[in-house]
Amino acid sequence: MELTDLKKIVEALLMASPIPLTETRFKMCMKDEAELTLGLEEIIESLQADYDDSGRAFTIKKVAGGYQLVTRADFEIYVKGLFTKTGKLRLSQAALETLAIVSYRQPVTRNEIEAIRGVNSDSSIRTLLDRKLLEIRGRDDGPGRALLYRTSTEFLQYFGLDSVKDLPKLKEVEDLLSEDQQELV
Amino acid sequence: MELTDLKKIVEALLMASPIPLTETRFKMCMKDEAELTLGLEEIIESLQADYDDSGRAFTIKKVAGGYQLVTRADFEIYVKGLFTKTGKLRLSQAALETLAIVSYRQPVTRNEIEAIRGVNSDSSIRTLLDRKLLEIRGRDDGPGRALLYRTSTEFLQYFGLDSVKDLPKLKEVEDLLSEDQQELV
Amino acid sequence: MNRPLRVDLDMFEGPLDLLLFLIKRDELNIYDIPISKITRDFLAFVELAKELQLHSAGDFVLMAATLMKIKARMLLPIEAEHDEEIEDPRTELMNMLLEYKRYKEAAHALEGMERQERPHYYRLPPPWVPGEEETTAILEDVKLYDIMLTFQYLIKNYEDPASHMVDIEEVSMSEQAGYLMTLLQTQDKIQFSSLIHQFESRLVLVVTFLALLDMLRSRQVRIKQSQLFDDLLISRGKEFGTH
Repeated sequence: MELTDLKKIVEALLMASPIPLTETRFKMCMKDEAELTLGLEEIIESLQADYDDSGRAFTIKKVAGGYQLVTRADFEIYVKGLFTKTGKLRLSQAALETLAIVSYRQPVTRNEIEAIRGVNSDSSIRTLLDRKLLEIRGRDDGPGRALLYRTSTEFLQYFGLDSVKDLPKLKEVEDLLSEDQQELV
Repeated sequence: MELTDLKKIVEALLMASPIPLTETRFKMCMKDEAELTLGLEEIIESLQADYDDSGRAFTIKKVAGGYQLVTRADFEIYVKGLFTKTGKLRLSQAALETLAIVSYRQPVTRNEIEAIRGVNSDSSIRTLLDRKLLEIRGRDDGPGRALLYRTSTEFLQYFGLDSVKDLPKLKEVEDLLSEDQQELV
Repeated sequence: MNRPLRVDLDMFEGPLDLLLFLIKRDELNIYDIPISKITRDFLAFVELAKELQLHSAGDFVLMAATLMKIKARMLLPIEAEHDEEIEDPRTELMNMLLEYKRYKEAAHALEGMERQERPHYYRLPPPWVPGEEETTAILEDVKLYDIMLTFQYLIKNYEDPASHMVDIEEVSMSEQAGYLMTLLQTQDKIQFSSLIHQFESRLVLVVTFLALLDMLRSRQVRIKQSQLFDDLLISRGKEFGTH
């Protein structure tokens, strides 16, 4: 199949898919393997170039292991009017701390989260479950058989990450120490 | 504002809106009335013409008093692949309720499910059996010898659980929920 | 030397956060924390917090106890065997602080990413309507949490058949929200206790309270409470009258 036709199919799929379009899913939609003359990445690149050239109000984002259409940043002031007066709800500091701990240590129990934060974290865990940024993933093997938490696909989308491996590296304790010493000087 | 700019804004709004974009909603997003030199219908018409000319895989549909971006019918054979078979489709509320009851009450008969839900649950049981989320496990000892349902191994694997004993307990749910009132302070 | 603790209490996420603040403010060495000074400052804060009924007051009190324990251990004469290594009583606290600091910085990085993603909105396609032969379903969108909540909701209604026999009163959250809005148009402040006496049934009161919570969430109202179990003081919020 020609690139032009493949691009149209991918465009239709991106339009209709409520979740990021992965290579696997794309292949499943194509059915006839013989028609797949190009990989998804190449098709996406060419489509992206079209959108840039024709000045579309949206673009393609690589997120959560696939591709998804997003509106361009310039239109935020208009688009946010669709949702609430204030647009997207921002996460609280408590929720961000809890997410940080889960994202680097997952799967993790509530106790581990609270041991690090030094404070009860029930309500931030609940907020994050409600917003689908966290999910419950089985139970700990330990004696308490505590519930385990991990981050979700929605987490990756929310922070614009392709995978958790793309999170910035957690600072080593030694780095923090040396920074502190420098601040003292 | 120029038609070109208005078209881009409308395109961004159509992209991001979870429901059809109405004239009212559009005006709310625009804020500055003075910028509204054209009505939504005119802008949509021009945008539609652009999509037709450039051979886009999507088009604008007038529904429920508003406008929505939808994929063109020619691409339905591909788009279907996103949702069918191993594709994704939201579990209906009925199916979710049935699944929840079987999870916590298994093994359970159809009568018990229907007593809790208060409605006929035949079709959601069938859907869940088809999708291999439920299994039939023998018959009840009672007079009717009714079929007993339980969740499948696939169901447990999906959520990373070793056994149904590892499902979150109701007590654990309530612990999370009970934090609510304190948020007030 | 003792600077007054004039800080906004909402700034702190917990006792560790407060300790990090004190360390930074007074340019203390995290590797050699002056435990007497920091305990004193910390306790001064907890005194303040007690009056203000912090949500996590218990965690602060617990930390105060830990600090006092460390302080006591540092005052004890050290009698150790020759080959026994003496651990500084502050080591565990230091490790906790450093570990917390790592994640606090990671949270800060996440916040930056959140800010960067804010202006982008994902495509939200209209729901797919399946044809007849396609009534299949899978779990990709369902979380275990949804299953828990669904069951909890169902079973609550089921195990309380008495609730079906109660006369259904004609009262809705939007009605009660409307009522509160009307009151707030003429009054700057309403005491929640004054509402309690107006409603003849608990159901109406509960619905009003739910409506109030909803309005709080959408910032149409603000609620103040000087102490836990004290009366709630309702006033107009930032978004009052915009919905």
